[in-house]
Amino acid sequence: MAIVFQKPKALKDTPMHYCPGCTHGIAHRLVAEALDELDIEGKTIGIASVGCSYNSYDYFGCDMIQAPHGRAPAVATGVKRSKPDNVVFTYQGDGDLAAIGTAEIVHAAARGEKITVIFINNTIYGMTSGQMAPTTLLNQYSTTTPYGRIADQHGFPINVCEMLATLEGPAYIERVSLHDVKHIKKAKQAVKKAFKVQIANKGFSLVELLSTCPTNWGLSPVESLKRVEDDMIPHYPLGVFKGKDLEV
Amino acid sequence: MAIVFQKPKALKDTPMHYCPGCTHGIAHRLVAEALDELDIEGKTIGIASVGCSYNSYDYFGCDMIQAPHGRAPAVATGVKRSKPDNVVFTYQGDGDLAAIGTAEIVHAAARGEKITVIFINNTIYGMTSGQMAPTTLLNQYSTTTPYGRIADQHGFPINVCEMLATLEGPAYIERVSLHDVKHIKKAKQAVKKAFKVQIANKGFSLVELLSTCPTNWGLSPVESLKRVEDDMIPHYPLGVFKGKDLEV
Amino acid sequence: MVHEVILAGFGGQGILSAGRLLAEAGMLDGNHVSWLPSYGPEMRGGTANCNVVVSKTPVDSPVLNSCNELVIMNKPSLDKFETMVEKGGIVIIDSSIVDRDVKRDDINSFLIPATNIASEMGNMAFANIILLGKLIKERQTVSVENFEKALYAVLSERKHHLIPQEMEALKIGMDYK
Amino acid sequence: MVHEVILAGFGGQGILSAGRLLAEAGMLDGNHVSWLPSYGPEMRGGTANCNVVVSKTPVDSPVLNSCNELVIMNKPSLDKFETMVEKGGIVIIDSSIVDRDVKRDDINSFLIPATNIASEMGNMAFANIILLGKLIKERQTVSVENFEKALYAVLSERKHHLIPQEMEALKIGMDYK
Amino acid sequence: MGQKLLMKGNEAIAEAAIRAGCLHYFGYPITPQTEISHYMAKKLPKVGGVFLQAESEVAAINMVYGSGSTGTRVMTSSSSPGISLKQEGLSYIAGSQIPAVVVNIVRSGPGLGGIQPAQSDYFQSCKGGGHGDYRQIVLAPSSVQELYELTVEAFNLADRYRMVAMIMGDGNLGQMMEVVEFRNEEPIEHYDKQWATVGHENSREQNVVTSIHLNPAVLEKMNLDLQEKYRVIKEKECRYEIYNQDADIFIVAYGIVARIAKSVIEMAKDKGINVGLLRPITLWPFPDQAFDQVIDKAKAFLTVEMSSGQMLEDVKLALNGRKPVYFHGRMGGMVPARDDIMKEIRNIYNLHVKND
Amino acid sequence: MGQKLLMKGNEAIAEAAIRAGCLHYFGYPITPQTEISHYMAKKLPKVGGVFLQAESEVAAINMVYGSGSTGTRVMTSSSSPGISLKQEGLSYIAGSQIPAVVVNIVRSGPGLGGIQPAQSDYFQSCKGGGHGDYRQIVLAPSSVQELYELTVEAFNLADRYRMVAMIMGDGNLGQMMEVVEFRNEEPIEHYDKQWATVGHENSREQNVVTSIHLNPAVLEKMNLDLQEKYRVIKEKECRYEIYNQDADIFIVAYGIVARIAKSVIEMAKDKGINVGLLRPITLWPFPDQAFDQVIDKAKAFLTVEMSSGQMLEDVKLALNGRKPVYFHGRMGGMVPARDDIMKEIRNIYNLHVKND
Amino acid sequence: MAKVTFISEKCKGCELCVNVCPKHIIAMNKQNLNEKGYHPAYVTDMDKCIGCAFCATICPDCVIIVEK
Amino acid sequence: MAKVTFISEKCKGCELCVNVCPKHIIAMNKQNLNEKGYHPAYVTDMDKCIGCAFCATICPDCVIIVEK
Ligand SMILES: Cc1ncc(C[n+]2csc(CCOP(=O)(O)OP(=O)(O)O)c2C)c(N)n1
Ligand SMILES: Cc1ncc(C[n+]2csc(CCOP(=O)(O)OP(=O)(O)O)c2C)c(N)n1
Ligand code: SF4
Ligand code: SF4
Ligand code: SF4
Ligand code: SF4
Ligand code: SF4
Ligand code: SF4
Ligand SMILES: [Mg+2]
Ligand SMILES: [Mg+2]
Repeated sequence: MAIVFQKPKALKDTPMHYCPGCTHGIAHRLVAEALDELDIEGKTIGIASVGCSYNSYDYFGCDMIQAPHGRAPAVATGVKRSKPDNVVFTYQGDGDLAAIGTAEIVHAAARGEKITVIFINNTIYGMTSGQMAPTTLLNQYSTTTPYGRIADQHGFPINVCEMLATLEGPAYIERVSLHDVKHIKKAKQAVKKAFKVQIANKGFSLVELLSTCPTNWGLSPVESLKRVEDDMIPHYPLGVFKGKDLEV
Repeated sequence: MAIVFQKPKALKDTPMHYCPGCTHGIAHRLVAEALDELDIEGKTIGIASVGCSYNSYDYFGCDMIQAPHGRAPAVATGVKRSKPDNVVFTYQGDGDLAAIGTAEIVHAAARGEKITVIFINNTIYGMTSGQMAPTTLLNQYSTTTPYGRIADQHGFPINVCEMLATLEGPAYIERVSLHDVKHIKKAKQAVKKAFKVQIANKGFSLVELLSTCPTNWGLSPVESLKRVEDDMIPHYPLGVFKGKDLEV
Repeated sequence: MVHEVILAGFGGQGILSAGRLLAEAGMLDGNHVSWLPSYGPEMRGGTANCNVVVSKTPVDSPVLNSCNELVIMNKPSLDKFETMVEKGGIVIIDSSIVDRDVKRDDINSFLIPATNIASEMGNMAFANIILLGKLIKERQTVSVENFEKALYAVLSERKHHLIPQEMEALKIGMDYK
Repeated sequence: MVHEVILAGFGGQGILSAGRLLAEAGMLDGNHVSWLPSYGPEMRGGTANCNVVVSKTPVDSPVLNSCNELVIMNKPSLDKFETMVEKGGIVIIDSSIVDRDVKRDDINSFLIPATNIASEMGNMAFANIILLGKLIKERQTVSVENFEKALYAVLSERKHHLIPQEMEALKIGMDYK
Repeated sequence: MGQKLLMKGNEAIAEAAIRAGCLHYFGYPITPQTEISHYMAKKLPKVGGVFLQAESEVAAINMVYGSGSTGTRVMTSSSSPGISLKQEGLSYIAGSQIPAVVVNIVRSGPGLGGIQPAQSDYFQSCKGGGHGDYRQIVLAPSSVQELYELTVEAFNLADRYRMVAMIMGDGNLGQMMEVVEFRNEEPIEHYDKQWATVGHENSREQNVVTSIHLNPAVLEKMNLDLQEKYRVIKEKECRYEIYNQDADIFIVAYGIVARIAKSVIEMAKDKGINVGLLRPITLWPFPDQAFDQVIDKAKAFLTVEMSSGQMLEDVKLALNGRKPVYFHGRMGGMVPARDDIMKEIRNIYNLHVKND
Repeated sequence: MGQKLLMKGNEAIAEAAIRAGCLHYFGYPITPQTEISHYMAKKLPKVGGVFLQAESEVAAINMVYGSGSTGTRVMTSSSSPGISLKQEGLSYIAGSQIPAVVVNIVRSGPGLGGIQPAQSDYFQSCKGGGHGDYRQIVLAPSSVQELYELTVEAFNLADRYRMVAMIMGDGNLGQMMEVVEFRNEEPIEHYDKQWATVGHENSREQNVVTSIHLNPAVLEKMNLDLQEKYRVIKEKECRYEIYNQDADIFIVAYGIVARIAKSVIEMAKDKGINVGLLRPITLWPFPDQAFDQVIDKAKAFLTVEMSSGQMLEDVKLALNGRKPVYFHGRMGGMVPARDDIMKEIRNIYNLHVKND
Repeated sequence: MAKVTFISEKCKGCELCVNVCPKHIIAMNKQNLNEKGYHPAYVTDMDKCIGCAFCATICPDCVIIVEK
Repeated sequence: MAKVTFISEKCKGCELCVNVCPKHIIAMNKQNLNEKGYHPAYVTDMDKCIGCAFCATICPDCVIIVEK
């Protein structure tokens, strides 16, 4: 008998602090699998952001930098411009990337910065206990939309992939989901492709992963996956927004 | 004989400090004409930004606030949320709006903030002596792209209207040009419509005006207008990006 | 006397609200009170604790470096807080979860299988109340009467129907030998 | 002696580069020099000026609150700077543009229609050099020899062919009575 | 006094603001002050107010700037890293003389640091974390009751002087619950904000809110006006508490540390050491005069802070070498313990009091 | 020494940086320091370096953080409002112990203020404009030659202590031209940056650059380490110039103001008044010991600044009441005039020296 | 033939694996609490396991090793 | 019949009006310098003016008043 599935090497043994059933853990594994399969852990520099994954360097085995809230793409730019032969990725939540870090992600994308962005969209600020994120759906409850998100007061959710796809800089943008095995497998390919795009020097790559936050959604982990499928995907359609035909 | 053309009332008598032939002056006049024609100067609060127009309050007659670089949409939000019955507009350059102020404009737009944004795209930082702006065209020379803007180093120009049009918040987005009389007349209608959209409480409105900077382009004013037509419009196509069918 | 209470356990066991109830009841008793929770993301899945002070005089320091009353709902917390109890102090331990007694002999300890009892009552969430029962019995930290009022004040209305059972749990704790 | 020079006029008249040339030549003369321009957007269309110090000893203050040599190329600048000239100082004025002489009698002034002369020479841009000629003649601020070298150092190569004419302009200024 | 409630510090701030007539709040979430936002998000829509979660702290402070420019009572709150991001905005608000209340529930730094309590933003708040010569009134409550009272006061001060009044608490103060006794009516001061940009309605001159003055003489004049205002505030608005005025040794401490200090005073009394407390309530203006009141009898001062010694400099400046100053500080979220402070007191006692 | 050139201050900084081995520059335009960017944009691509105009000052400082984390010599430059925006980033860099050189060519504030020279960011730079207990080395050149030399030095200091070394000039210093004499070779110090995040190549442990430590004990330890580093720097790296050591009155001034002060010393000498200059070159660490060297003979000190009196506090702290301290300041872009300073000197002379 | 191994100490009891197993052979061990305080998942009937690794794929905490 | 009036003191000599006038009746006054130091624009032959206001529309500095 051979091992057909186990923890990837690029993921350390340290147990993760994420809540039970939180798909941050799956996203971590997919990134680590890509590092393993492309054999790039040794030359990769990851940028952790501010959010529940603030300490993802405790889990990823590669060299890592903890960036200020929202600034991971700028930090990554500084790294990549100084060490163009390294592989550089950011791991960012939706509050981090789509709120405070809007300017940094838009401009890293517009510059076609040769970095890979792993974007965890869980429609909420997980770390700070469930405030509205820019991606929070209309009518969704959060600690700062206690009566539900109302467009007139809180604005509309932002579709990051669609917005960034209007720029010339990005080589590859895809939205995937972590809500079931089939989609996780697709997500894995997307994450891996994003790294390959970088290695091939094609430009900026970003993968948005629809993710859960059982704790702040007030749902069980299983119910949470269902919410991704039922509520999130209709508003955040899956697919490739840039670089469909890009071969790497 | 009747007067068929003169300085609008909402523009003060103070001579403007703009360089000879700079179309900032035309843009000012169009805004003032809108305030006059809609008779709203008395209830309008304008937000000046940081750029050559930092002191546009010396020219506009309405109440005004000078905002930090890039933050005019946030300042405008603060004003409008406090005084929803007033008319609020920002007047921003391309460095201000599309570089440092990216997060603020994206989120004001995404929130559908009921403000009007007058966006002067002259593909350069005028005030600080001609550095590259996010809208600087490829190959364009500037003091920070002394060998021309090269995509690989400096990234690609950003098309703001196209990017913001992916959001649900904006009710009206149009790009116009100031390079000849015909287009100035069109621009006037767009500016006026943008204010009407606000007055009708329809949501966020933005007009991008393709503008000149003879001083930092190193061209005469007349040559500058030609550059808008020949070089800028092909990259920044004119038209309505949002709210085509919106009647106000 | 000044009651300096630390309550500690896993997140989700109702540690913070137990402390909150003590503070509320203490206030109703006419005492000065403070309640200071541990906070932040480390609570998630990890441990939670809070400091409660109930005092006849104004509370100088809501931050406790030592205490005289300790309520413990998991083992790591016992390891961490046992040394902070002042001589003569008291420790109430949920023995369904914690498999040891205190190691010191200058403090009093009471082991109650609160989670098991609560389980038998049909609601694990009463474990904290059972432990409080013992505390109140031994130390008169707050009055039973105002504890009941505190329940009404603190719990949201849709949980008020549970209060009689909570008071029963309190009694069980008080009577536990 | 310490030459404390202010040069002032409209933006575009070559005020800043005139000052720059003085500083460069002063350096070549073996003196300590400093050049401080007015800067920022107010220059645009508005006025430009600079402070130049040429001194045998290190320059203490590159910021001039007073001067002993003043070169003026528009009226607002004369109004603004006339009072800053120390007693016994000298003012060189482009009288093609400025329609008045200084109001003080404790300083020396020289009126030269520099812009007109330059215009006749076929290049308005020489006006500043003509004025410098007079300054150098009267005050030996810098040597003529090193002024020429300064031109080569400061001007971009594609303007080097103009230098003989510039030196001619300088001479005209020096010789102007 | 009116209703008595057991309340979290953060909630008391929010409730106080609403009672003070602040119906506009712009903020961005950050631990340990998020409850302010949550409270505001719940309550403001019910009283016709506006709660808006900004896209960032930078945006939030600029929304405050805009709202304040219209004469609206407005507040934002954050914690250390977020307050750092607001520095440009705070400098603008100072330069434009706009009233605003800003809350900093300080956490430990530098950088992302930790979320536990600290007092290490004293320099930033009191000396000027932003650029230029400006000040902000900094109030340092030490109980939930005082959080409430000083928040109400902050709005009056902000309006009175057209500037930022900052509430500086720490993580513990924000998170803890104590009993608050609310007034039946708040002492709200009303000012005629003729400078506000609310539309001139063709009936007055244009109002302009700005901080730019390219002419140095004009900008210097603006700065001199600011300095004069600051002088007046320093003269009139210093607040402090002196406890045990005749003590031999004074602990100087603010916020929650001052309360711990009080318990040390009791401990010391038991040991026959006469210790007092000098508690600045306004950190800026710093109450220099408080020191003059006790200096004759006092032999030495012990500054205790949750920092490496920031207020310490102001204590030294106030004393100007007249009496020795000692320091005890904890960092990183650690809270000074009474026993440790007591140890310092004993040392100081041995050095300066015992054989006197 | 080598080549002599007449050069703008801003250009001298840029040239110095390149000579010091800094081939990476990230910045955002702002007057009066834009020439640094222009110079870098022209030169860096030719020497295999990277000039990148960031989307904002916030982005720029974070690019610096990233670049510095890889052990690369890196610089950014800005002016006051832009530096305010960098405060969060600066605090992170301090907490993560990353070397970086930051230039602040100070303009007048607060707010948008003006673009003329000022020294009103002293507090921000020297006390900590960002949150938390941290410091940065602050160098204050007073000539273009010194801008060059101290910029080179700044890179060595930044690397040696793994922290920010800031060059603090003012608008005039950045804009003016003076003769610079360049060395043929720069004294570049080389450090083995084993902590750098450059990929572990499967041959060493993971490197992590971070400033967050949720455990207060760990975070306190990190802070104590920082404080210890700062203590060493304070001990070893204070730089200052004393001119006319035996003077009766000392002007304390830095940057361009110190030069004006020198001309006052000559004026005073003519009038029989013995005035000296104490010029801090490192503003942090502040050279307290310089005062000890002159205090016996000195009767009084006059601090002169282009601010409302910020360094003044450090002067007072250094003197601790031992000698009287006076202040003369200009704001808003106004530069102190020799005559005005001379007037102050005369008053001080009459009060403290004449009848002595 | 297939085998799955649960590193129970890492399990957080989220039940995602239970939900995806096509053979319905994963359950939560309500008898046991691991160090973290969770009831860990376990396999009720290993023989039925087809080694599809669905469970491991969805497990956020890399609790499960699959062999085939 | 139409008439244009130039407020010459405001003119910056940018020549945009010269360029758009369909009647080619605007020129720069090279003889004159206004207070700002510019050669102002003027109409060479008012009779030809058709009052189209193109000049005024493109003038960035509101120098021109048009009557008809
Ligand atoms: C400047 C700054 N502002 C705010 C915070 C507080 N903060 C920490 S995490 C977070 C939101 C994280 O949300 P998201 O990026 O969606 O990540 P998630 O926790 O959901 O994975 C915020 C606002 C901070 N640390 N720094
Ligand atoms: C925080 C901050 N950064 C930088 C500046 C300097 N600055 C002033 S104007 C400007 C660019 C303006 O360009 P743009 O918005 O395109 O306006 P334009 O001058 O072209 O009309 C910059 C960078 C500033 N004032 N504040
Ligand atoms: S709070 Fe939400 S996002 Fe964060 S670890 Fe828990 S479930 Fe995941
Ligand atoms: S610099 Fe350019 S944008 Fe600014 S006023 Fe001059 S021409 Fe217009
Ligand atoms: S490998 Fe497949 S069949 Fe086996 S336990 Fe896992 S999910 Fe069930
Ligand atoms: S998915 Fe993983 S963590 Fe969740 S119950 Fe199954 S084994 Fe445990
Ligand atoms: S109104 Fe028309 S025709 Fe008359 S001058 Fe102007 S552009 Fe020419
Ligand atoms: S367009 Fe206006 S400013 Fe330009 S030349 Fe004509 S009148 Fe003068
Ligand atoms: Mg999130
Ligand atoms: Mg521009």
